Amino acid sequence: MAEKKYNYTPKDFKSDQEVRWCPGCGDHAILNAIQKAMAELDIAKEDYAIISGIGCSSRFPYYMETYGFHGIHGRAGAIASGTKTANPKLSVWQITGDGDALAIGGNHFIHEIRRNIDLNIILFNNEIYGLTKGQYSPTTKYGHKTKTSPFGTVETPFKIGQLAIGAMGTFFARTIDGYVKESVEVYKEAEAHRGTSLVEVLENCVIYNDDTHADITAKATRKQRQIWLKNGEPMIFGENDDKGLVLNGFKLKVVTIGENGITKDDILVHDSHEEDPILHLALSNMKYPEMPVAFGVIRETKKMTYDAAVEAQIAEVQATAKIKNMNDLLTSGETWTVNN
Amino acid sequence: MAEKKYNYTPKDFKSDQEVRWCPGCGDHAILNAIQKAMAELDIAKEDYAIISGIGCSSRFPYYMETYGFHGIHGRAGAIASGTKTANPKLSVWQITGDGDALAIGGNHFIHEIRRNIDLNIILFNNEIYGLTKGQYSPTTKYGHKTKTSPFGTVETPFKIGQLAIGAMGTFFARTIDGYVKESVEVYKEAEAHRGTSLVEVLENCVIYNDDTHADITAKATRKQRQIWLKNGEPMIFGENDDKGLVLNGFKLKVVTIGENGITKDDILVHDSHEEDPILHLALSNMKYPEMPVAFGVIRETKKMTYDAAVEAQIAEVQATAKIKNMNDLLTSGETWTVNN
Amino acid sequence: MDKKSRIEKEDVVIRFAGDSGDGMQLTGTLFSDTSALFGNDVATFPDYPAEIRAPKGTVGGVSGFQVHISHNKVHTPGDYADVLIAMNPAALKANEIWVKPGGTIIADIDTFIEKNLKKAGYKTLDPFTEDHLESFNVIKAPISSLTQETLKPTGLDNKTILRSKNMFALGIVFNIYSRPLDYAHNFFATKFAKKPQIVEANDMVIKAGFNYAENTHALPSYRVEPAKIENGLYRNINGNKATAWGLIAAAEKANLPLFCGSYPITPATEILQYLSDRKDLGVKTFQAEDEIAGICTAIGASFAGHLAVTTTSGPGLALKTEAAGLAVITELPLVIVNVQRGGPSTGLPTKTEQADLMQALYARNGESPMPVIAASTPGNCFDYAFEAARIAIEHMTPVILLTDGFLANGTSPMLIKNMDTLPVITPKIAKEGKEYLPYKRSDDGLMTREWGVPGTPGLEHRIGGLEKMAVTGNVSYVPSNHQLMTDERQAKVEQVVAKVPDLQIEGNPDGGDLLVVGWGSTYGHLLDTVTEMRDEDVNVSLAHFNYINPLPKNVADVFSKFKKIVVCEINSGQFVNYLKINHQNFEYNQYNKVQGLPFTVAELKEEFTNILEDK
Amino acid sequence: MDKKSRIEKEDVVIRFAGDSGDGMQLTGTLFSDTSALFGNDVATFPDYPAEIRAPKGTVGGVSGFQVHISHNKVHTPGDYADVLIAMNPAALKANEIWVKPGGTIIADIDTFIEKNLKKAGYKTLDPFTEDHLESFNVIKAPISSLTQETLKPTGLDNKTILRSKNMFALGIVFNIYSRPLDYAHNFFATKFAKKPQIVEANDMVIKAGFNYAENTHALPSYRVEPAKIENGLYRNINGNKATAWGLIAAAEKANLPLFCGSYPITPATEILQYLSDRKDLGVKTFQAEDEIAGICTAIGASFAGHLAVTTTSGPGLALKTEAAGLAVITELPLVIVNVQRGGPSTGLPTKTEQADLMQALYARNGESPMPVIAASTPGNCFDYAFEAARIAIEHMTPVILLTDGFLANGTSPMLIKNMDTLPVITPKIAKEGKEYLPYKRSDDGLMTREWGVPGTPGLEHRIGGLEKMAVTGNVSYVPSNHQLMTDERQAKVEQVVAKVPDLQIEGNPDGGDLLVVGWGSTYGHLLDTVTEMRDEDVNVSLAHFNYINPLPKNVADVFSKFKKIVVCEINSGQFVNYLKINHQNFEYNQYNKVQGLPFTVAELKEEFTNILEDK
Ligand SMILES: Cc1ncc(C[n+]2csc(CCOP(=O)(O)OP(=O)(O)O)c2C)c(N)n1
Ligand SMILES: Cc1ncc(C[n+]2csc(CCOP(=O)(O)OP(=O)(O)O)c2C)c(N)n1
Ligand code: SF4
Ligand code: SF4
Ligand SMILES: [Mg+2]
Ligand SMILES: [Mg+2]
Repeated sequence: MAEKKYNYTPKDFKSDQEVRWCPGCGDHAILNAIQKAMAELDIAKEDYAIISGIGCSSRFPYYMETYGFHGIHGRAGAIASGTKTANPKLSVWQITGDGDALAIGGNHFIHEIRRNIDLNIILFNNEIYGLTKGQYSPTTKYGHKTKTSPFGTVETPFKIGQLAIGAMGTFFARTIDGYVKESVEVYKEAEAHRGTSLVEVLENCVIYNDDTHADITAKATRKQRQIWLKNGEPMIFGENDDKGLVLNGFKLKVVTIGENGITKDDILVHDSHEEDPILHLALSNMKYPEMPVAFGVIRETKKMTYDAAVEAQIAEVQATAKIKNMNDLLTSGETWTVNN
Repeated sequence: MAEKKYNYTPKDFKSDQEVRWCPGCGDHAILNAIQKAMAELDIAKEDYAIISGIGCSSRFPYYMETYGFHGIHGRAGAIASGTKTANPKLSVWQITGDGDALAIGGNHFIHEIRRNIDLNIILFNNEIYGLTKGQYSPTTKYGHKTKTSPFGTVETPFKIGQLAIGAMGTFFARTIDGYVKESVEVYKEAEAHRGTSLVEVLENCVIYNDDTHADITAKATRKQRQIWLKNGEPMIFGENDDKGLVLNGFKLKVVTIGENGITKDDILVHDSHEEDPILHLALSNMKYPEMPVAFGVIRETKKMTYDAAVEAQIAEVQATAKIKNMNDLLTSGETWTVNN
Repeated sequence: MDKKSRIEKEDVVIRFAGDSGDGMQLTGTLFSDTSALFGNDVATFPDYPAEIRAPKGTVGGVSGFQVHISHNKVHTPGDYADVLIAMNPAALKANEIWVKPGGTIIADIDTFIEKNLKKAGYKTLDPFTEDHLESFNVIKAPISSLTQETLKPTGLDNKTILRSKNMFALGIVFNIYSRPLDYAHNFFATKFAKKPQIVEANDMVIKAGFNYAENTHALPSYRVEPAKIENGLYRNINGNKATAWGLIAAAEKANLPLFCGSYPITPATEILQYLSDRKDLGVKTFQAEDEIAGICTAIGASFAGHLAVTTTSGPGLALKTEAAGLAVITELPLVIVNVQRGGPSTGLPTKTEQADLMQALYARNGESPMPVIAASTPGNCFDYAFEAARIAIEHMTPVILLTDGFLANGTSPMLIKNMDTLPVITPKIAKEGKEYLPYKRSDDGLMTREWGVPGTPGLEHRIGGLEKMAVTGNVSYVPSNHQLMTDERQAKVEQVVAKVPDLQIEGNPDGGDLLVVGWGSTYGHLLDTVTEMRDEDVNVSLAHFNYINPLPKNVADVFSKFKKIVVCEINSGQFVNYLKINHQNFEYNQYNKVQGLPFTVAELKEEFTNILEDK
Repeated sequence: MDKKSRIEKEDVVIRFAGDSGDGMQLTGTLFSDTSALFGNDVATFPDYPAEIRAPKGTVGGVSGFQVHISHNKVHTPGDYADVLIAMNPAALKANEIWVKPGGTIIADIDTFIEKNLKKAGYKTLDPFTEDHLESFNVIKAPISSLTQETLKPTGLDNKTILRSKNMFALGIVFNIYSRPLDYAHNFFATKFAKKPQIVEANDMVIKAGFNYAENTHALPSYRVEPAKIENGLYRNINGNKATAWGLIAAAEKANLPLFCGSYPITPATEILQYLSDRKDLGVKTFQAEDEIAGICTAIGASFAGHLAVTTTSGPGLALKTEAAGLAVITELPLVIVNVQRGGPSTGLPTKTEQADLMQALYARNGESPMPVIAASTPGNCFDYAFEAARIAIEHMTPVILLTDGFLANGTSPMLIKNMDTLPVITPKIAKEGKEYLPYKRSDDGLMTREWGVPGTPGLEHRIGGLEKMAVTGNVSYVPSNHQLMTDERQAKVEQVVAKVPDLQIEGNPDGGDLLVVGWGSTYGHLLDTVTEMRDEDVNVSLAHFNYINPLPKNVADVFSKFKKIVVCEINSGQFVNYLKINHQNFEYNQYNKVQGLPFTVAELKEEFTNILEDK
């Protein structure tokens, strides 16, 4: 591995602003993990632009000693798209919540993904509107009682991975707020991917939606309920690494290695680079208790990014263009001289 | 079959307003087909509300002798959601274009589908902004030259079915403007479905994007390039009805009946009611020339609709509620009397 | 209770302040509800940080709740507090400037340790000396330790115990103002019906606080006599709830179902919440994906024949303006509630401001007139929400109702009117069987079109955002028709004036030296100031506006009776500009403040005195 | 060509009208470009239906294109036409009222058959008698049949042949005004380089039309002498292209890359299109998913250090107002171009109007001031787009540039300035190595903050929509800071006035009986009216505004010199209201028109005469 250019520590990415999230909020751990990831990534500090919308999660940029933009509610994706398209040299991170990205920001979300702009979207999914004190969001579980659904919601929530794939996504990963070590790897892979990298972080809002992910995230049962996918490796999980996934027609099925003659070789090997989104959709949709929930990088496919394509097209046109400046343009085509 | 209550003819659904689309525009045929479908459906004329945004396609309500609302650009979905939630007895049709629904209206589009509001969305997909005279839309083919992409677009288009499935869609169908007979059936099934029924109509804009679908829609080659799916029937197509679809691992494959020992029984039978969206996604994504393009009702699954759930919840609360009117509410809880 | 002499006081302002986690909002609410039940007139002003839980112990994390009680009518939560309860050093730091000279400060002295003092920004260990609080009546109460002491026998864990120290403070204040303890007891008994241990603990702590105060001669003791207000049944209500309920009342009186399409936003969110609670009354709430969908679903519901409402705050209103124009041209009834907050942009989301007036009046493309009205007390949010709905329905138009953070979160007692006493609202719904011309205007002078509701046989018709031909409603590009329709839409809004009550003068109806002009939530402060000054024989009166567009008929008449006019607003001068447009021929002084805070009577008095003395 | 005598005319207005499919826009453009190259001053006004192809043969489907040519300076496309070319009965029906008394009507008589006459709404078979057109010089030309005749030898199919009948009409007009045929020939030769047959056919038809006119003594013949305009190099340009190019020019002079985030909307779409064409100059265009993304991507690009622009029309501006407020509080440079059209709501999308002025000034939540300027001719859209960018960059603020449908689609010759003669624009970019305080204001009196561009080491900082602490830019809820920042944002915008030129009086600078006041695109009509009236010795002058916020310094000075003032606008009186706010002490008359059409000189003259005569 090449020598690193920068010797950052996570502290280099801490701003002087007081962190104002509730004690115990999952956002603290995500902040740590991203600061760690950035210290490990070899990118100059001044080349990061961290852009958010509005929400508890969206206060994130204030705590980072980088360029930061705390935007308006739902528009982080559009602002970030503009920043990255203007200057593709920047490493642009969009920090957003389930309300910010998927309710008011839904349109920018699907379009930035469709365009495959080279952004890292970190979506803090606490399944609630935190900042406005506890209304349901587009990811709140059906039937859940919140301040605006006193008798339970009657809305099907989005599945974030499914929506991203629906929007032609090239990168989807999932992680957990408090899983700092695993998260650091995921964030680094998100940055490495050229295109829109979407990371869903299961985040706990201790105040308004405590333990909404606890069934899945609890460390005690993680081995049974989580499967951490790695490209090129078999999809194995379980307390004793003895469970695996296999194909059963068009569906995925859990099997036990050692039972019914199943060996490790029968287990599906994760191919995050497969272009066809079908299997990635099936993986990202797996849900507890029938199946383990998938974590890590589920999809990562190569495609030209929008920002690079824009620059390439300009370069191509300019290579043969006759008009080099405004004087050329003004005097091009039909003109005439008045000489009284 | 029960006797019909209404004896409408398509003419009953024609308003007195002059139809102002370009001669040759695909919209004319869609208008005919919908008027036909409505004449066949047994719904009182006054119970239709046709709601559109802005675009050539969105002028549709003016030509219909029903209640109609020509909204603002992109907002047809939200207006229609309000109308239907307010009065679930109405048959609400949202008429929209690829720009109206998927560009500016993208957020309402994914959310109405997620909520599964009982609407019929007819999306006229001409892969262009017609009314504003020819700029690319979110469905325009990559690289296509338009007024705003003089050197070709650098944006991946949406696949409409994939986006709808991404948004938790319960109904997706595809048809072709000029295929009136087939379209009538599709529209009737869309109306019959309880939930958000999305119909993508391949529409030809003769002026700004002529023949964009011609490869697929031409009647001469339809047998080879189109597969019309019917629930419960094998997926067969081809000039001599001798081609079929089979599963090949996680992928679909075209086979020839009679070759390599393949019989009709080997061909996949279409199950539009399957809840798992995986196969429907594969079907809706099939593209010419590798595969035939799927038409008809690709997905139709049962789920509670939002509008019905809202009414049910109100009924449930009211059944045991102590507060029956405003006087009850005003005098409930802590009050006190001043009696000077 | 009769050990000490009671000072009879007309008016008391109490401010509870502590960390966001200290439960100050609950403490204040319990005190104000108890006082209201006791018969006082009450106004409250919660003042909490934008963060859900700002960092413990810092000034940024302080949450405050001010209560004003009186046996007279109360119009404001009060400028300055008679008593401040400071649960920690940060609460003292943030609030010491809000205590009246000579007022009482009760501090939980257990929390005044070095770490906390530093966090609060004090430089020494003696904040009282450091900040020159000698002139105040400072009571250093060991609230935390006494709470711990009190609950030790219960065996509760320390965290739970400390969580109830606010009840100790409440007990102290109950004692000072001779309040009964039963309301608070009942509250906990209901809330923790299944946890009798908690109920008992709270009772114990409140009583301990009460007793501590009783036993401590350092404490003053007041009794505020029940207020001399109009006879009738009352309830305490905040502006957001009053708004929600006013809308439901209007729907009932119009015999229409109520639909609210909305997206949460501070400080308007609660209106949506209060409406969501009312499934029992058949209210349909649609929590939309964004503000645009909020208003558009409401427009769709209005098309379907419902009383449709959308609720929001400044940035949300900005997002709704395109669709608001659609409601204007389709001439559908719609109530748009805008709870103003500090701007521009995200601005100061939890603070109050009146800076969306121009936005409400003019923020639409094209010539797009719309009635605008404003509530002026938490309680009358009910009346003006009702009135907004009445205008929308009877005049077939979208209407903007302006309230603000100060009204939304503040409370005042509301006289409960029996629904029979409220006016009936008559929707202009087209009937089956007659020819229906969607844009034919009524001949009752109001120029309204009829509402043709989907589902009604024979009224099938099309509406939309393109210019409409008069009468038929068909799309029309005819130039003279565009002029006609533009003029008619304007005239229709002007007709709303028919039922707009005349502008009232509070003070001297015959005129005088100075007319104070205000609108919306500044009413209480302006009235108190004018009343105080009149008591001092200054010839000043108040004309307060609730109807903004159209303005009442008699404005020029009222204005012309006064030598000077001063327009006071919590913005940089929006209403005064609007008055210049509509009543150009008067000279206006103005007093403006943009600090995220309401006026104070003191500053207003000073300003008015200056104007009268031509300074 | 010398067979007939030529009438020397100062001024001619020609109107081409036909079905949408008849190619009238092309015909008109070819005529106006030929005339411009010939040395005339030219102004054009396309007038097409909202539908892409409205039903053939109906009045709703008529597409018109008016050209005004003169050897003097031309300020308007003219009120009424000297010559009308009517390709079918509907074109006649729609346009007969626009022909000057005694003017010439050239009708393609082949199309005047029963079916078409009925479709056009005529009741008889003789429209000329039916509509009393006897006083006109009506020329019934068999244009269709002669075109068919001409092209018969080519073997082209009939549909293709008939498609070129507009060229026959063009040939007729070329003859009347003695235009050379080579420009049109070159145009087709380039366009159909690979289809020589088509080029030849067009040539044949134009010549046939030319000859038909030559041989028909019924036709008048005019020659318009080249205009006496300023020496220099010229090109014909419409307002949208001029706007686009002005922005590119500003980017070049500021040495910044140009970024445009936009969503198509009539009549602004072309600006985005013209910018998309300019990849050669490195322009980045982002066709966004909606208007909100349009402005937000632009804000993101501005954050990244680009000259950022967003372009739209009324309803689109309504959608951008929330984000516009973000640009205000973050104090980032941004140009918002709003091409006004008829409202409210979708309104009359292809028609012109000036009714977004209040929207531009006030449509944001909170106190959110922003400079607003307006172009007044198609050509000076270049200058004001440049100026908008200059203000945005030098004053670190979003700026709104107002144009409208009339300017956007109309053309006028533009004197081409060498780029060296344009002022350099100096962005206030913070430098590496110095301490960077994002909200420290400049000490050059302009109160700007410095632009800290991502990618620059050491300037890392955070901005956003919450209120900012002065100097540091940290989030602040401090009340007095909110007042300070509110005042500073206002003061910063007021500082723009430093470089705003004084308001000019066209007419008598010393004053007079009547001052006509206008803003934006009404300039040409107002100037022509004032000039004509002055020629008739009426003491009237014009003061036309391009700078709206802030207003020029000398407004009161100018206004006070005149006995009367009349403010003329294509809306219901928005600028006059704004003047009342800012210059309350003048009495204003007003003349307003909301018909989707520009003023006519005739109506203005009548109105001004009435005001002068106190009618
Ligand atoms: C235009 C606008 N609408 C609404 C709001 C109010 N608002 C602020 S944050 C938020 C939701 C936040 O939810 P999410 O994005 O999930 O963030 P969280 O607080 O849960 O991290 C809402 C509704 C706003 N600030 N601006
Ligand atoms: C708020 C707003 N933005 C933009 C427009 C301009 N506009 C009208 S229709 C349209 C696109 C239409 O495309 P599509 O929905 O595909 O309809 P089509 O004309 O192709 O049927 C646009 C951009 C508008 N009317 N309103
Ligand atoms: S409210 Fe929830 S999401 Fe917001 S800071 Fe507190 S714990 Fe975190
Ligand atoms: S422009 Fe295209 S979509 Fe629009 S009416 Fe014409 S053919 Fe149809
Ligand atoms: Mg959230
Ligand atoms: Mg389209």
